[in-house]
Amino acid sequence: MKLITAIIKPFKLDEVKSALREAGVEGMTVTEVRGFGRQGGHTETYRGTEYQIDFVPKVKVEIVTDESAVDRVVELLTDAARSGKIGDGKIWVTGVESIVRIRTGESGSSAI
Amino acid sequence: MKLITAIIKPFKLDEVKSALREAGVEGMTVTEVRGFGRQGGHTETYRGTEYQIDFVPKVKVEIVTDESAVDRVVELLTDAARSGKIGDGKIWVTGVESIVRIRTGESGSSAI
Amino acid sequence: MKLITAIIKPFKLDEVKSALREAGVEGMTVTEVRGFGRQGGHTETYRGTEYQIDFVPKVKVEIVTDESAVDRVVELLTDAARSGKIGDGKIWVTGVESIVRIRTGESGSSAI
Amino acid sequence: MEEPVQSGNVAWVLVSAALVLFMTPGLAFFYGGMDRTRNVLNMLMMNFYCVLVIPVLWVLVGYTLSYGPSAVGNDFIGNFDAFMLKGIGIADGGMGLATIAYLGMFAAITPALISGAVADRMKFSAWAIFVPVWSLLVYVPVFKWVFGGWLGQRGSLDFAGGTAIHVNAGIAALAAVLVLGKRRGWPQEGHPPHSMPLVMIGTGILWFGWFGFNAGSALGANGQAAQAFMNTFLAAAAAGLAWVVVEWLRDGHPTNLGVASGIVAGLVAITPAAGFVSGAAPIWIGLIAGVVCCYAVRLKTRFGYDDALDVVGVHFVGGLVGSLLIGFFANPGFFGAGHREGLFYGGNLRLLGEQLLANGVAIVWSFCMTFAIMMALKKTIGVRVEAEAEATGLDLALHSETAYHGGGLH
Amino acid sequence: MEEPVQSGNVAWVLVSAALVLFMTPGLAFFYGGMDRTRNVLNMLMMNFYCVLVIPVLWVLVGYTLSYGPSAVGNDFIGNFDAFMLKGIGIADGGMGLATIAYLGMFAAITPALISGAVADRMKFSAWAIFVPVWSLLVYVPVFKWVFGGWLGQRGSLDFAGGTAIHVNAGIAALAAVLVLGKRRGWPQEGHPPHSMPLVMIGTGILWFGWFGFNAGSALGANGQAAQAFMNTFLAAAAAGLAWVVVEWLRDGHPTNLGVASGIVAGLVAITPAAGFVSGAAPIWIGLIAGVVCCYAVRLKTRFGYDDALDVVGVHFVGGLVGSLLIGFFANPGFFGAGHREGLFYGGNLRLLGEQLLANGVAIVWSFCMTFAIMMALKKTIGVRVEAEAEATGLDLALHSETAYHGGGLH
Amino acid sequence: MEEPVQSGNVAWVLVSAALVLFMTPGLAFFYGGMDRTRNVLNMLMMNFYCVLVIPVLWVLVGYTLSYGPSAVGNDFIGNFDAFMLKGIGIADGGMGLATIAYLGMFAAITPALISGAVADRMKFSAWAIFVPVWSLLVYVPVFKWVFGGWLGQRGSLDFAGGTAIHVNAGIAALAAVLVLGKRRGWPQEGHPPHSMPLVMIGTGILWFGWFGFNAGSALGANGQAAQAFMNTFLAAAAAGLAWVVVEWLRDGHPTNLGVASGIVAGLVAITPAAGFVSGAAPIWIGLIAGVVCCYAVRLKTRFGYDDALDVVGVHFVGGLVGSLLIGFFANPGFFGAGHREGLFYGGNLRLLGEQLLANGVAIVWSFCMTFAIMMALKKTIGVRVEAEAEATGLDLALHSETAYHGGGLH
Ligand SMILES: Nc1ncnc2c1ncn2[C@@H]1O[C@H](COP(=O)(O)OP(=O)(O)O)[C@@H](O)[C@H]1O
Ligand SMILES: Nc1ncnc2c1ncn2[C@@H]1O[C@H](COP(=O)(O)OP(=O)(O)O)[C@@H](O)[C@H]1O
Ligand SMILES: Nc1ncnc2c1ncn2[C@@H]1O[C@H](COP(=O)(O)OP(=O)(O)O)[C@@H](O)[C@H]1O
Repeated sequence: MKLITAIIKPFKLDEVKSALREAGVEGMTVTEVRGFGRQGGHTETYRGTEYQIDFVPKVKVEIVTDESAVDRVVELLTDAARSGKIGDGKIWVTGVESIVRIRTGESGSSAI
Repeated sequence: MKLITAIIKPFKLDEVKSALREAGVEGMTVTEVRGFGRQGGHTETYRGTEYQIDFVPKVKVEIVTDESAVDRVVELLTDAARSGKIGDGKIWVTGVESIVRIRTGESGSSAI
Repeated sequence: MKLITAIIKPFKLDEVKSALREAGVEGMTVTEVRGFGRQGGHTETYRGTEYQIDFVPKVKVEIVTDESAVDRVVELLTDAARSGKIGDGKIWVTGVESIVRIRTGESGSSAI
Repeated sequence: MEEPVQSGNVAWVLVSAALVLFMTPGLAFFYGGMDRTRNVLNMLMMNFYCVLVIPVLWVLVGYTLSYGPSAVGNDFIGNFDAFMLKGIGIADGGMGLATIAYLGMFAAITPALISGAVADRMKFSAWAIFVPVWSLLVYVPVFKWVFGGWLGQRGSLDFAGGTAIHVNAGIAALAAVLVLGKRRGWPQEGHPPHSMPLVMIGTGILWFGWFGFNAGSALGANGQAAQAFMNTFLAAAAAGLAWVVVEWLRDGHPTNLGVASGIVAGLVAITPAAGFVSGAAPIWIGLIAGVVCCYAVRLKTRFGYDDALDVVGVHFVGGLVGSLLIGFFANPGFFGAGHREGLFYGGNLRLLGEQLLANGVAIVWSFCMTFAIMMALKKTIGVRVEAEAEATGLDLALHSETAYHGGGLH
Repeated sequence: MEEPVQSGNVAWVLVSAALVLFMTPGLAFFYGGMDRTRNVLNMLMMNFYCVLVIPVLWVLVGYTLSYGPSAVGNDFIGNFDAFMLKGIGIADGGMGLATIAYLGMFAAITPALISGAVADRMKFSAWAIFVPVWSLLVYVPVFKWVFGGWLGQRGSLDFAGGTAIHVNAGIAALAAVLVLGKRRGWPQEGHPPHSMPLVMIGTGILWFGWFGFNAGSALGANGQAAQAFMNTFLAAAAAGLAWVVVEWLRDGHPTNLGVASGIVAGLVAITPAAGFVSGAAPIWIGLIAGVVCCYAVRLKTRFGYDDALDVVGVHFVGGLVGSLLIGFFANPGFFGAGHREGLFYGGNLRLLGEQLLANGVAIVWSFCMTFAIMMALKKTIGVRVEAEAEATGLDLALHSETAYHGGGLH
Repeated sequence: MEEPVQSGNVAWVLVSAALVLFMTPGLAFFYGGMDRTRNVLNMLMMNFYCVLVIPVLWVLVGYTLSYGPSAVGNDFIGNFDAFMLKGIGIADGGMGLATIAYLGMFAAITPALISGAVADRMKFSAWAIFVPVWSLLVYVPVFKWVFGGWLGQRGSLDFAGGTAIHVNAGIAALAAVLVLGKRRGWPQEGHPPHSMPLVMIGTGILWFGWFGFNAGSALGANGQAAQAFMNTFLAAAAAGLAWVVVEWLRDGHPTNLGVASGIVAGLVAITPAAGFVSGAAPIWIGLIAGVVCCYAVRLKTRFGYDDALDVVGVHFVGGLVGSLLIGFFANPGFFGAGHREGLFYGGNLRLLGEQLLANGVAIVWSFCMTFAIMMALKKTIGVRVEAEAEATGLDLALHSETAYHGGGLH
């Protein structure tokens, strides 16, 4: 099993969710995060003083999935999350050694 | 070393914490997240219009632990976080290659 | 590729960011989290009743990086995040199997 | 016998003016709480901007054109005789100046009402021009016609601005959003209120301030003020109750936003009637407005106009309901004039007819002029922010600010 | 010599009525801020609901039964002569209507006080019935007895509702939570306030509004009003100071919630006494109430009743303290009647005795009736939400709403 | 002919007093919203503390020393004759007590203004002592000299506290931060406001309350009150407009914090002048103050004093601007005295000279005394929190509280 972690732009979350749902992904966990990257931050101005805000809002999406589905899910994610502008984010994949569904205690693929 | 990641229902956090503490787990990191899964979301109603909220509040608990303790911790977590209703969440385990305690620079098991 | 995860004290974030930026790290993702550890929590008092707050605010910093850079980044992180007091946090490293830049579809090192 | 000015009357008008000033921030919070986090500051600023630019405009020209001495006896519009308050002194014990300040508060909040409709997508530069222009070309004449001008003289009634303010701003909101267009994603994507407590803070302030709005319109601490006060109390309560009951029966849940919306709908509806009805009438007006507006806020999805925070459904519909109900509930006890009884007090259809006429005129004028102003802005500086700004939020794009900076990352 | 009505008096009563209306939202924020995020809207709604249902009930029957013309000369309860304000006009210059509206605000906020005790676990449907029933069966008679009825006639004093409102609602809160039971997990699990700034917004509004509550009870802008105003100012300040000093010495930290609680305790305590004491008395009353209530909020854990936000500790205890201190501090300068001086002004124990009696009667009646109403609700529709709703939050379960929708996920 | 007291005047002073009381919470939210999450409760508490300790101090000794009967005819300071309101009754219809309460509100908010400068680093114990000591040694004498004392008698004008309150507190803020030192990391690290909506709630309350502050200073509901009311309305609007326009042109963005700051700057500037100017003068004063203060808030980075929330730039500078502009705009229509016309009304430089003198005296006294008080505190109990508390937040370290407990972790 693998854990796919995607850092995306917040306003892309709905599209990502729909794309994944249609492709049969039944679960995911999302977190509000802040990203620092090539996109750069922005400035805000309070009483004439500029504040450099380096961290911009992003959303992290985590999906545990069977090895076999990884490529397809990554592709779907890439497509749904792409706006083509800098700061669209990253997707990375890490290995998962085991997984348990708390409610039932099931483990392995059936727990996903 | 392993990283145990659990997605649980927020109101179970206290029980989970107590269970882990009693079992000698001395550290963990928790994050407010939102989950999408079989549990489904809920609707909210504003001025008569229903809004489908697909992402429900969850808490993510991360624990780095020695390989030897993994099974026990997962078991404890599963027990403490279970309410028996859909949406109780998942626990997954991934490998950790190294760990450092910032304060002392210690690494390996003694850094946990 | 590796994923470096650091749990640090919130007020150290600026120093960590500057140190990493100077060292050429071009991206990272940060999350507000709460930590439970040896540091212990604190109490708050409302109408004379003490509330034990076990989870203290921390910031999680995640950096995907080439294997070759891991040691240096961990060292930089350790130095920048250290205050010397209990609760400075941990840094752990896990393996990353692949990474994609959403905007371009690039993968591998060039996607970081 | 000429009575000396009573300090109690001056005190009451001053207090009422302060209360109405407080309503614009209240409205800002009511709307701002319903908005999304990324646009809340733009919403607050659209509202606060009205109390910056309108007061100056009002004392310069608004007052003299609509309510000043020169406007008396003039059916359509006043002249510039009292430009910048020329000739207005304090020898009258302050009543004149107090009244002008009081009416300035009304002038300020009226365009602010429109902000709720154009939320989330209007350029602030366009809004900055729209507000004073709209105030001069729409608010000032309609206000004049209704209070003391030809519509009022014919016999229509508007106590505290049902026609001149709520119907007027409500229909202008419709015209504005027709020019402006829908928000991207609307109506598929919904946006729940980012802070209901902020909505309720706004609601509390609005109700509190509305006592000044309505009871202050008696321009004295007298029987009519007390009656208007009581009516404002009862209509808001009854409308809130009605809205919540409809929700409970229809949707299965009584909601806070329903309470807030019902209260505001009741306040809007009683505004034109507050000094003219008595007894159980305000309760009936409130109940009717609560039910009607609770359904009217759904018209936008049926007809496809994106009135973001329901200015049409609450202010236009509520104001119209209240204004027409005067034709039924007006109690002759409150004025001498012959034909001004409502149908339920032995009157004939004449009063109702006048109410229809006055509102009809206000609607046509306001809709057309607002449409024209918005079109002119659209053709020149543009009225709509860029797609990117709309997606990422107006606060940052237009105001270089973010509403909240919480937590450990700051 | 019959004096013509002074517009200043009408103005002051109208302003005071608006101020008291504003207190209910203020109370909602004070309580709502202390509550947890998942229950805050239920708390706000319990409060706002009171100002929806009670105004209508008050003008229909509440007023005529308790304070209307028919109630005069009647020791126990009025009749229905002034049903729906029948016969109440504005020929008196508005004083009558203004007073009825003003008293309607008191009727509305009194049951709202109880909401703080039953927080986090009461069915909204039960609350929706409880409020009007309690108002009719408990508030109306106690109000009548204390003001103009048999208890007042015997010689007990209550200026602005210490007995009739705070002791009454405070003891009702105790009865209500005894029937309702404890929140799951209480007292082991504590719940710090979800938003202290919201608590402080509520506190600010409450203090501001309380000037209307107390000084308005003079029903005119006169010397007694000014004295009541000054006393309200001083007692709140002194009590806030006292509470914070106790905290600082006892717990090591002066807290904002202590400031807020102390201010409210002082306001409650001065309420019955505001028009009857002078000089340094309000400071003493404030200091005593601040210290006593700061300890009284701990009684709930000792005795095991789950009064979530300390309605008993602050309103019951504070109201009782203030009411009994009248027996000591009442200044005969404020009334002609013979035996109404407090002990410190050369009086005997008679006034203190009357205060004890009046409060005793109010306590017994309110406790028993409230217990009975709650038991009746429990046996019929039930008073408690389901365990799941309690665990996941009342806002979503009962109102289909969530207080905050922040950040990038919306 | 002795006129009987008019209830309208008493009503207006009572309302104004309530409005000014409400301003301190308003100020707390204005400042608290600008602060960071971890320090907001300390900021709220510094403000609320002022309305706990000062009222008691004011009636004990403040009033008798500065404004009481004994202070009349005494150029420098009163005596203790009216200690604890001795001899103050209600036979005058309440005007005396109402006025004392009203002035007590001013005494309370003045030190609160200073809290914005010392934000984020001052020990609360030091603040707890600073406030009453500063009030006695700085506020009371300056207030006395300006109103009825030697400065006022010489001919300087201050309607509602431009010199006595804003210049006084503003320069004290400078002295205080010079002793206190900069926040760690300032000015490199900036801290955007943690909650702009809270700032705007504060702004709304401040403007609302300021009508009481300024128009109430006429101590009656009369022509001067109405003029002061109108001026308060116009100056705030004009200054808000000016600030926003400068921002828009200079920084490219009109901001909410600019609106809020401009409004407050305008309110500050019109305070000394409110009852003395008319016509377009308040608009000019507002425009000038808006522009000047918008630049003045940058002085702190140039000169390196850490005035966290710009008390110097807004209150000192705004107050001074308004006070000096009296020398130009004072309208002789408002008083009989010979030499009190401003330059633009045919006056000579004498009035301007008196304004300069009065402000100069206030500045020197306030700066030196504040510096001395702060140094004394520094040498004894210390004025600054420990580095760790500053880094992790004052709320937890000093008050054992946290402002917000949201989300699923509580
Ligand atoms: N090395 C990295 N490790 C972890 N997260 C990263 C890294 N680089 C970028 N990110 C995340 O991806 C987001 C987008 O990256 P950025 O460099 O701005 O643009 P792009 O995705 O177009 O390359 C960042 O805001 C950050 O959250
Ligand atoms: N494939 C997945 N990857 C990551 N997180 C998941 C996945 N499936 C479920 N989750 C998380 O687990 C939570 C519970 O899952 P759900 O399917 O609703 O019920 P259950 O845990 O009973 O199977 C979800 O809300 C989500 O946060
Ligand atoms: N075993 C663990 N797994 C995950 N996170 C941990 C673990 N132990 C500690 N942490 C995180 O590191 C933070 C600091 O740990 P703590 O034990 O308090 O001090 P120190 O870092 O000095 O050892 C904790 O607040 C928590 O967020």
